[in-house]
Amino acid sequence: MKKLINNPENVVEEMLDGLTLAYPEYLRKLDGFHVLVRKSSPISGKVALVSGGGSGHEPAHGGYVGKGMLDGAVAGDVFTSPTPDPIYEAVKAVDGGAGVLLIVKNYTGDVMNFEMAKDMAEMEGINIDYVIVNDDVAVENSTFTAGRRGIAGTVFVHKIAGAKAELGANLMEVKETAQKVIENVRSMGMALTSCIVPAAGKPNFTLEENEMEIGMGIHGEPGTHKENIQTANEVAEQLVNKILEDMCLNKGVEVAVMINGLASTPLMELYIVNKRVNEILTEKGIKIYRTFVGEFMTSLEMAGCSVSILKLDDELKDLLDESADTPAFKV
Amino acid sequence: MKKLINNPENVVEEMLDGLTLAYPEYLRKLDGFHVLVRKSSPISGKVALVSGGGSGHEPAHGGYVGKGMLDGAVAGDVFTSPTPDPIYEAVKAVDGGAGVLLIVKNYTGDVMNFEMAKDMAEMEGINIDYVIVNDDVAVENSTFTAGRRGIAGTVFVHKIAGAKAELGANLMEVKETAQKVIENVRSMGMALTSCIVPAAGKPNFTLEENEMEIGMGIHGEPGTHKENIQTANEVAEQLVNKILEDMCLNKGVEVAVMINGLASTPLMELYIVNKRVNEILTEKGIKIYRTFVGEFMTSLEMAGCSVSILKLDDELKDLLDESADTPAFKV
Amino acid sequence: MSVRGLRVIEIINKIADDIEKNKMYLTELDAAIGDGDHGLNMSKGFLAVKEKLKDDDGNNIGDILKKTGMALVSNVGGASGPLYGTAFMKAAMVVNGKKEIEIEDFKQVLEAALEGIKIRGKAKLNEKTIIDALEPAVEALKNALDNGSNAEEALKKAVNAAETGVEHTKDIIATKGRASYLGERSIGHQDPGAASCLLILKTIYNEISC
Amino acid sequence: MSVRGLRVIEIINKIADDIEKNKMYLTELDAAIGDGDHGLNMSKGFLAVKEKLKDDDGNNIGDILKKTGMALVSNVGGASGPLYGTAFMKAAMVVNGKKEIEIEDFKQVLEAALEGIKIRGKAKLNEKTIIDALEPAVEALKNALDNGSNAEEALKKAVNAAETGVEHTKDIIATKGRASYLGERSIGHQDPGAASCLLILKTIYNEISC
Ligand SMILES: Nc1ncnc2c1ncn2[C@@H]1O[C@H](COP(=O)(O)OP(=O)(O)O)[C@@H](O)[C@H]1O
Ligand SMILES: Nc1ncnc2c1ncn2[C@@H]1O[C@H](COP(=O)(O)OP(=O)(O)O)[C@@H](O)[C@H]1O
Ligand SMILES: [Mg+2]
Ligand SMILES: [Mg+2]
Ligand SMILES: [Mg+2]
Ligand SMILES: [Mg+2]
Repeated sequence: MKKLINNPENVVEEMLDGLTLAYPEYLRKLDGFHVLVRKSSPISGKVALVSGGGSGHEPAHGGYVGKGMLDGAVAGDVFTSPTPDPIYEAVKAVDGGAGVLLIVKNYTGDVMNFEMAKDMAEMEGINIDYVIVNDDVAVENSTFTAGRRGIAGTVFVHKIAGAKAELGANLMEVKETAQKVIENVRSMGMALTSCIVPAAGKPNFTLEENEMEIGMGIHGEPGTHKENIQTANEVAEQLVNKILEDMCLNKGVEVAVMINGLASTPLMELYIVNKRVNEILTEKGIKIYRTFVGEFMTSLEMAGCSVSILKLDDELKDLLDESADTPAFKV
Repeated sequence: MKKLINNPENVVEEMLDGLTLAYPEYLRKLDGFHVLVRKSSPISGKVALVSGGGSGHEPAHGGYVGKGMLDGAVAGDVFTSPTPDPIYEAVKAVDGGAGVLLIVKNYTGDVMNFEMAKDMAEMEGINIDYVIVNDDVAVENSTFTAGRRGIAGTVFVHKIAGAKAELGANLMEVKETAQKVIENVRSMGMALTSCIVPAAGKPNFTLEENEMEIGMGIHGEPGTHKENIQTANEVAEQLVNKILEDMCLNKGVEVAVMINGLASTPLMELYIVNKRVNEILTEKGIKIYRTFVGEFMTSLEMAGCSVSILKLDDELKDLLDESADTPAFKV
Repeated sequence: MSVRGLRVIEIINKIADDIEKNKMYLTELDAAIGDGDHGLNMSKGFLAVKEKLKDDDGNNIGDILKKTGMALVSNVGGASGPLYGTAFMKAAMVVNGKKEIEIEDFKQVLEAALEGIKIRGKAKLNEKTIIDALEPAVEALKNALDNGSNAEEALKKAVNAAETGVEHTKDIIATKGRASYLGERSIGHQDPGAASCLLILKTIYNEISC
Repeated sequence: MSVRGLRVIEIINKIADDIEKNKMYLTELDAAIGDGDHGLNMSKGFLAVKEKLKDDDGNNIGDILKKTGMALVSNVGGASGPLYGTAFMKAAMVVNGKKEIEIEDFKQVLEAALEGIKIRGKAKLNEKTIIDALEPAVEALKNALDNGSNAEEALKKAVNAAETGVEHTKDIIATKGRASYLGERSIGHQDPGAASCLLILKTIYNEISC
């Protein structure tokens, strides 16, 4: 395990400190909790957005705290949902009277811990609601299972619901917008290498030099299957096709595209993947309104990428274009 | 070699296409050349900035083309300086009559090729000048050698000289500002792993599981020496101390800090490094005016980081705060 | 049997020790079909539990279980934190105010715990979760008591049933929790949560029977 | 000797082939103290040279060398592109308009090439560069010719001197180019540019002497 860390037990604390020290104009950390909130929180009269989850996905979620996106981000241990207490503290710190929307990625742990925090906040009389992001098409959707995971598409939820809240919408409206994004965003990922949770010290799955993992999660969970490694074009095709199987995109429809690096894959490769993704969609008559290439929702030092496609309407386009000013995402 | 590419020979071409397709509102590619220019180039009356170098450092330099930074970026093959021809083409495409400043990283190849391009442009009557960035303190400065390399500190030159040009300064003024940044910026890097040039197919140097390389370049060049791996704090101390040995920073002086990831090192670890860098500088009474943590000047898929420190005065502070709007750098 | 509050604390401490001993084992089970942290999560949680119970006077077993549950909820995170946390907090309600409990109380404790996990996890039998160890154990315990077994015998049967349940998790597809993302690929692997549940039941049996 | 234009093209093509054969070797030398691309760079450049000379009628040797130099400058990038490119372009000037050249012309060609590299690279002897092969070769060639050697003998001596020069690069610290960043660590390694220069001289000797 070759990492630039000091002690596996302190990575989350030190990372949050380092992030806060880098961007004090955006963020502050709640004393005693792994929670980052906007420097100016609470913002009176604005619906506040809180997200979070396990750490190891940086810049998610602390990097998205700022104008036009999140009000608070709760960091669990690496790849482990935070407990209800810090979520509850985050909610109290950012609530400016207009209520709080929790944006939760669909993992059993996250859902249960955020639900418990929501119950606690409700008992305090805070107007609070939540949405669950489940954009990962690698996992078959079924009412009999835990359902799909939330992955990089979550960043679109932060961006667009964040813009809606910034414009003064009420909690119900912000939730509806978030829900609309969730219904219209799909993602699919692949990995070239595994990653090592600092406290564990060894990788959760391993890949041979000629193997790649398809549909793996962003928590070191193994994916749906292994395959021989392919070219960037073949990978792009496989990811996009899996998304399009699940999503009805007619000719002329407009979409936003996110090519997300899992950490070790350089931008050069993400740009190459984007070229093919762009071609495939364009060939199908799908219009690409906006593209984001970078590292938005990573998985420690994993190599690989995910593709997210968000189907847009006029409202979503406008909200996507609204300014956002956070450490890791600016529009 | 596990990479998301199609063909080692086409990586630069495909990457530039993918980048242009992602950000058509910022960029266009010159037909037949590995050159990206601002969509609106040439901008009449504005001094134009052109930078470039070998590829493999993404988002440098194409990602910095846009308002408030570069007008043109020339991409050589991976880790190889571009030839004079595309540089010359870039210059012609962006010159809006107010002249062109070349921002060159101090590598023998880059310097010679940019110089030849400058000669070509001068013969065409273009008002052109250049600056050479040499921020890497790993390499001892000496009139007897090729001198120091240019690494991540170059991004500060793009940002600040770009702002100066955007504000309407003339070529001499822009050059002077660029020169001021160069004189006041120092960087130092380290690597945890090597990287593989796609066309070569194997790494240039190797590191054992317990080794790190200090002072390596961003082209897979081996560094000044190997050491046993250390904690993030020790690495931060070593890098900062090496910089401070070379730079006179009195109590109360203000600086900008860049914690640059070489590609595989996740943001989590960069934030942890920043925490210690911030502490060291603060302990010495040095004021941190602004911090940038991210991947600004990478080295293919290398793991590791560099620290850059830029000593600021009022002019540099103002120019640093000016808005920049490029695919990879926004202020 | 009749177990007093301070003894309950002792048993919980013993559970914590056994979890600690099996930390890597549980983590490896989770690595195969989850994210490889179940042992770490449980160990962290029970360490906090120990700390929280350190100065408890043992006068209210409901309080002991509530503290245990709250320590788990507040320190574990992930799926197992709220699940085991809820289990202990629900169990706490049925023995609130009691200074000592009998096997009948324990039966109700276990029933309440199961109920809590099912509600919190929105899960049922055969989904490859904790429930696949706990529900058979509860059933076996009830049956044994109904059929006149003594506490030790009944607990033994509960442990055996849990053991069979854990084995059974190897044969089924996970439809809840992280392992469900694997679909068919989850077959052949034991569920880590079921395994930790069996571990807890075993410790309780060992403590009671010796 | 007297070498005509079409033969010059043949020799340059042969140089290209030898560079191609030694691509990995040169690259490995560069990997040790540079960025591991010298062979790739040279191969790419000479492939372009071959293409550019394909339809040349051989009537002007100056033109042949100019095309060679320009193809190198325009296709190699890195340090070696402008250096070798300038060398050929400078050499072109001294034989401009010539249909065939003698060993005396070749001496001037080599002198001009050396001059070009020194100016372009702002470098001199003992900096662990191409110059450490080329300058001794030029000196040896001049001496041999002054002392009455014939073309073949003189070329042989030039190659030998270049060979010694390349060996000597192992003992010195690089102070120009990428290898200079290594300081002391560059000692013990051959300079890749000097090695490619020797390769070119060897090919010329082999072509002339057989
Ligand atoms: N919905 C659920 N209901 C009951 N138990 C569940 C549920 N989801 C997960 N579990 C249990 O939790 C265990 C995983 O716990 P743990 O690894 O600590 O959490 P996480 O999955 O968040 O990493 C699984 O092995 C399973 O037994
Ligand atoms: N300033 C210089 N003058 C002369 N030769 C040089 C100079 N700098 C570098 N070289 C030569 O160039 C060679 C490296 O070429 P190459 O690897 O193709 O370029 P790069 O260093 O840009 O990757 C060195 O081995 C050295 O012989
Ligand atoms: Mg977990
Ligand atoms: Mg090179
Ligand atoms: Mg787990
Ligand atoms: Mg080289």
